[in-house]
Amino acid sequence: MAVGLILFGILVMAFAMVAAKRLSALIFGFRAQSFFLFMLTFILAWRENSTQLYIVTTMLFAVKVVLVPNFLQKVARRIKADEDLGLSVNPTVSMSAAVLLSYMAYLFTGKIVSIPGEFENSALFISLSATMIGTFLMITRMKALAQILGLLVMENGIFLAAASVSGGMPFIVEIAIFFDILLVVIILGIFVFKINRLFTHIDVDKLTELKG
Amino acid sequence: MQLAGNFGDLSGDYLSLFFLFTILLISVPAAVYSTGYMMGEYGGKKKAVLWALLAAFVSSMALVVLTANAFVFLVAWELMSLLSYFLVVSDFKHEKSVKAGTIYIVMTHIGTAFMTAAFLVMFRYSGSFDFSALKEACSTMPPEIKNIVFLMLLAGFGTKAGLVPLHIWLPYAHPQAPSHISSIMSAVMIKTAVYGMLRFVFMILGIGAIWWGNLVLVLALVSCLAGIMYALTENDLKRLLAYSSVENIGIIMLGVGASMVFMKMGLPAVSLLALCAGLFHLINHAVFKGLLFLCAGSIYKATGTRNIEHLGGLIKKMPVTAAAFLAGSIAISGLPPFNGFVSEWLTLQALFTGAVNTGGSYKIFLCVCAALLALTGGLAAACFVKAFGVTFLAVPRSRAAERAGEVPLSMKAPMVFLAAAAVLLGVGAPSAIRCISAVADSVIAAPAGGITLSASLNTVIIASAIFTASAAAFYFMRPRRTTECNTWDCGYYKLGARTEYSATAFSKPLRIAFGFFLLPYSKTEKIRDSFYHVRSFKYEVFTTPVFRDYVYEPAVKLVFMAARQVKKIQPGSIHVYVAYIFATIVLLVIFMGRF
Amino acid sequence: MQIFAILLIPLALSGIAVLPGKTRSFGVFNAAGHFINAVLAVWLSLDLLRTREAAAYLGFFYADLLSAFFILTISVINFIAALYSIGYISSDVRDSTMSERKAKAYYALFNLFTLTMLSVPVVSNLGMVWVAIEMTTLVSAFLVGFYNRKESIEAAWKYIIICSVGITLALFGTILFYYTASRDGGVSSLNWTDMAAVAGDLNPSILKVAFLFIVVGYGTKAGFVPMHTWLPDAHSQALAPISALLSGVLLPTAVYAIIRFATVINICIGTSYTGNLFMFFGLMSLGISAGLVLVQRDIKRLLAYSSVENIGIISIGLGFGGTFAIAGALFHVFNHAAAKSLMFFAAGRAVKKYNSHSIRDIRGMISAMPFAGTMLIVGAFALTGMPPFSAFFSEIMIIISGFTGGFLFQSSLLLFFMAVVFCAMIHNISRSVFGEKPSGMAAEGEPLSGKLAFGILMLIICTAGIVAPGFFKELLTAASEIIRGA
Amino acid sequence: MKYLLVALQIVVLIAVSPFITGLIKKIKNFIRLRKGPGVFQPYYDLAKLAGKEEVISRDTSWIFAFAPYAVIGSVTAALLLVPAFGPGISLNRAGDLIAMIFILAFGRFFMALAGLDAGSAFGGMGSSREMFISSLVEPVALLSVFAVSLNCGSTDAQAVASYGTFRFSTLVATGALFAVTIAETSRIPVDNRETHLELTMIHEAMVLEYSGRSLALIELASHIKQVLFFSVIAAVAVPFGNYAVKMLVIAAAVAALEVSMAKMRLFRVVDMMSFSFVLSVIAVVISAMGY
Repeated sequence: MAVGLILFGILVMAFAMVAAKRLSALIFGFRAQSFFLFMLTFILAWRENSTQLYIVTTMLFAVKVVLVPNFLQKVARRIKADEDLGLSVNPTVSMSAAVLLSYMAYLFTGKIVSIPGEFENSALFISLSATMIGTFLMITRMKALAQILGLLVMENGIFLAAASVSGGMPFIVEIAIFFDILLVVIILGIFVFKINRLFTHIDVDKLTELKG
Repeated sequence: MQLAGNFGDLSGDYLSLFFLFTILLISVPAAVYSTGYMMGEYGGKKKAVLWALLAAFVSSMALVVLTANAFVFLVAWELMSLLSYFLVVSDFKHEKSVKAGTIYIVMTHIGTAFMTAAFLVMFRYSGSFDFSALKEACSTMPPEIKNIVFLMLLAGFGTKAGLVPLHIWLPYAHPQAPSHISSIMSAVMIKTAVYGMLRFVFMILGIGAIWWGNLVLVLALVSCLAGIMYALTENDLKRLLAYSSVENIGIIMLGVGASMVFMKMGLPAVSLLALCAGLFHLINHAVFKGLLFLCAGSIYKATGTRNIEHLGGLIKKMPVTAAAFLAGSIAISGLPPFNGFVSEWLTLQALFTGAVNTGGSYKIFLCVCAALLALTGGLAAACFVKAFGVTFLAVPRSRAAERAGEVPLSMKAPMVFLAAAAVLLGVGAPSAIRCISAVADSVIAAPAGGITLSASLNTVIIASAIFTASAAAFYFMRPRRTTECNTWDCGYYKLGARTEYSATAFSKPLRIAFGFFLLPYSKTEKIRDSFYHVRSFKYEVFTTPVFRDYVYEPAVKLVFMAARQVKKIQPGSIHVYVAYIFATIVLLVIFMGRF
Repeated sequence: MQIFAILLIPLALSGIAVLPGKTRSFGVFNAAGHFINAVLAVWLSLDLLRTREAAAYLGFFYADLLSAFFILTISVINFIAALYSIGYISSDVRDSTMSERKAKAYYALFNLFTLTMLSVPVVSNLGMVWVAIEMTTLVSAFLVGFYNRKESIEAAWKYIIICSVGITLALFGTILFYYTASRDGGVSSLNWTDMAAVAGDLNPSILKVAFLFIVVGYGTKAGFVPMHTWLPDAHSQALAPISALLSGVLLPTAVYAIIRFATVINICIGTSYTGNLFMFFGLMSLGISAGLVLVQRDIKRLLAYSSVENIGIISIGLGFGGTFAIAGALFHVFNHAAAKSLMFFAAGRAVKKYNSHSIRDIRGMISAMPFAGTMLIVGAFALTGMPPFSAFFSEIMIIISGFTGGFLFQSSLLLFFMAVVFCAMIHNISRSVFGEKPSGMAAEGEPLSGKLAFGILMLIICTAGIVAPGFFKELLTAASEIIRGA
Repeated sequence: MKYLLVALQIVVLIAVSPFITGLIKKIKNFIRLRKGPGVFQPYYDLAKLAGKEEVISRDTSWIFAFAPYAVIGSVTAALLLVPAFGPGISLNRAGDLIAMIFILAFGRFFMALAGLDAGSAFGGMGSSREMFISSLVEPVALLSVFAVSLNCGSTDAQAVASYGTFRFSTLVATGALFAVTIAETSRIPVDNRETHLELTMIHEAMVLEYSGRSLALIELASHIKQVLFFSVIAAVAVPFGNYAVKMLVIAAAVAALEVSMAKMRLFRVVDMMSFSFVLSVIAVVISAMGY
């Protein structure tokens, strides 16, 4: 039951991020989603009572709930990015699209993969929804920071799949992936700085010098 | 992992040797010629590169005709194209050369793609690239596959040979290459395509249906006529010669196509005769076209121009070149007793014998073929009267032509050699035909007894008759007293280069008569001092190259248009790019069952 | 044990790079290090060929003959790129396009980049393969955005974002693999050797879906159309030696990852599913890139699209299946790497000399820089598969298997698109190489290191098809046997 | 013996050839109700020209001087191949009717070059038109020869001449051959030898620069060519009846045609030749049908 609620929370947060119009809301949404994810993994770790999963849970908390959102906020403050996300699709349409995507994810898990087991099925559904919504955010939000967040939402979705469906990946892989996410965010942050310095904005939609 | 087959095998049959002989017959004089031609034209380093390329080019051609393995054939073929490309663009500072090279290599490569496909379809049945294995496999091939293979081979070899409508590269590439290279390319390289046709269609694939021959015949006729008509209206000497190569390839393929038809009709003797005619014309064309290109090179070297409208009177300045060019012109116009005559005569004989032995519509078709070949011959004579007359006779039309001087011995000697070969192949035709019929015999299994002709030909008698009659006339009517005077001027006092008949004017009747194909148009430009007084008047006449304007250019335009549309998929927006990935995965998942 | 040395040498070199010292001398040192690496790679291949057994270390590092082939290709190209870098970087430093400090950073990043690439084929864990590939993106992003110009930063951004999206999907695919392996196969492991052992028990429909994610995910990195979009941007903006590495070896590295997954699936459900997908993406890449090469005006983007095209050919070769086709595809990986490096090196010189990327501006290279110009035109022919250059042989291997395998339609399309690309390539490159050089431009030779790099590549290109050493042929055959799952 | 006969035939035909020209002129004048010159006038003309001093343009080369000999040589050589006086009197080993067409082209080639040699616009115009018309005539000539020869299965003049049965196709082909003869002998309606009007002349424009002995040679050559073509029709295509009578009939027909028609515009010749071409195709068709 608790697990179901948490999964629901992850999905709701994904929707909330689609509805978000401001950067801080987006970052908050991500933090909250990560927190739900943390709770889920914690429950899983507690159930299986595995040390490795506890370590993963801790890292999740550290990286996704604390470090990354803080870093992004810091970047946003440093470059004095305005709060606007550069929505190319307004929130209402975005929400409808997100619902549609979730429905597709639902169909996909039900029909194509057909994994037995209530929890695994819904976890896969939620994780796919989150992944697709993350992609959707990346496609429709014009600002560089929003794209980073979209990517992170995708990663969250994948992590959910990894954590629940497979009952946790091999430990070293998990660690490497966390390390990797941290690195991605930092490097992307550096590039956001560079973009801001060279272009005096972070509107990546206007980065169309290279084409054809 | 290993390809089956013997890659080192060489084929030493008569066909290979015949082609090897032809290659060497032209390449060696051309190489000698190049020593003089390149002198002062290129620097030492570049000369060395050109020499190396030339040697490699000739070797690759030799490998093409000698190998007994289709894979090695393909490699050698590509090498030949590649090396000749570099030779074509050797005057790389000119935009034109680069363009010519591109057109050449592009056309050739498309042809090679067809060839490759044909080889691989055959390979599918044989599992080996050896000629013998391929031949065996082809006997078990279903007829419809055979048809496809034949069409692909025809497209592949036709491109290299310059069969209309695949001839488009010839008038670009041949003029732009250095003359000794144009000579080799036009005289022998395009012949390797005929070798390919004989080797792969006749000997390996086997003639599958009579329409193969008909198709080749029709293409050959179109090549003959289109080639010579373009040559007639051309004023750039080397382009003229290139178009004339299209015509002559047509004549060769006429023999080859007729041979295919007769073979399928069950007339092996006539088939042999037709093939003989084709092969004989092949070596003849090699000789005189090689010669003519070398002469054109000498003219270019001496005057710096290839436009015959700027030449004239060179016969007095360059007597040896003129004589050599005259020999080439007579030969290429198919006039006795030179070699071109014999092979054209043989082709006509083959068509005639075929017509005698067949009935109904084929009789008429073959007769019309012969008539059109005669038309080609007549037009070729007109074309080379123009080429020789305007270039060498009368008064020089430019300063460059006035100042021209004879070329050095290293350039003269090869020309004289090839001119002598042209005479020898003509006068010694009976022996030459015997040799060639042995070659043709190795291609098609014909009944014993060699070729049979419906009429005999002895060029020695003709030659001696002409010679005796001329000499007798000379003896009795030799001029005793002559007076030198100006050309009759109708009372106009300023006769000179400007009042001479120009090349454009010479070809005008034909341009008008064949206007339905050449689509001529003209541009005039008047500069007036006043309404009544025109200070200068410029008149230019052009013909429309229909194949270029109505086939190739639209096709190329279409391809570029499509490519530009494709370019739009990359608009530069990262959001679109991410959407692509998203859409791809979604679509793939939806259509997963299809894979 | 060579594996450790192969990984440690670049690591050490990247450490040494940041130490004080002259850039030029470090460049030489660097090249020497990579030379040793290449020799080690040959040694490793010979070792593995002798024992015919995969070498596993610590349960984490793993090398079979397929890995050995990739290690060999990567390290050879690394060495040549390192060699070429000497002259390239010192000329940049000389005309102060690059500060001494940046040059050091370059070498450090260069070595990190090679390290990440080399670590892809030597780990047995598919999760670690994922991590390594992601790392290649992150490290090379700095090399793409190295000049800190607007375009290069834009390219770097697109590069990271698009590749990260792709790679995230690949992770999802990996998880699905892991899921079915642990549930149906009963092995809680991401080692493909373990998975391959139980491949028969795995759930086919999950594998199929998983493979879609893998193909799209790693395909993004490999440059399959339509996920290739980052590729022309990144390749055109990176430094010339890095462009060569990106195009020549980074893309095949991603293909390597796909191959590892495909092997497992091939054992489970046969080769037709993966084969069809490979052919689909191959033909798509080939067709689209053919058009793009034709109308491209930027010489480095042109080469980048040509990489897409060649990845397409490789993919089609993998799709045709059969030892001969797969060996051809692997051979093409090698040939493409060599020819493309040659082209990028030459194009890099041209871009520097003419100070423009545009084919319209780059004219008469053969007069302005005879050596590089000759290399560029010869490279163009080598790349598009003209004999006697090696790419011809690999391409013909693929086409032959296509025809004999009954893929007549696909092979015909392959031939057609290859012809189009050939035409497009020669059409564009010949105009740059030939013609009149801009007035007032002085002719310029090639530095020794460049000449050496070009010379080695030329040697490889000219001889690999005709007189490849026996061990190399064996390596290809053995590697393709591994891919087929035999 | 045969060779002696052939040699005799050539000598006789050459000797008679100017007479035919004179005869045609006489018949024309007779139809026009004029007196006109005598039938031997061409001989007088030749003799007069042969005795005259030559005037040669200083822009010319050896081609100009050589061309008349080439022409006379080629027509004489062509004459070898025609069994005029009866079957058997020709050098059948030397060639056939096809070869004859090509041999004649040899002389024409040099004549056309000579026309260009002096650098006069007239000569060039003449050469251009001559080559234009001859290239159109060539296919018709060849096809009619084919049509005539198809029945007996050989293009050898001898074999054709000795082919006994009359075939309808031969008659049709003879019509085409007659058109060829008209064109080749520069007769109205293709050309007009009696005028030197620059707009119309073809053959005369080409030889405009010639004088004296060279001109005599060229004149003689055209007389011989005329005899040659008449003989082809008389002896080969219609191998019945008396040779001399046939020659007279042909001469009369040519004369009648010349008188009754006006010269065609240059580009109308194309139509005439296409018509003749169709005629010879019809001959082939008829022959294919077995008539």
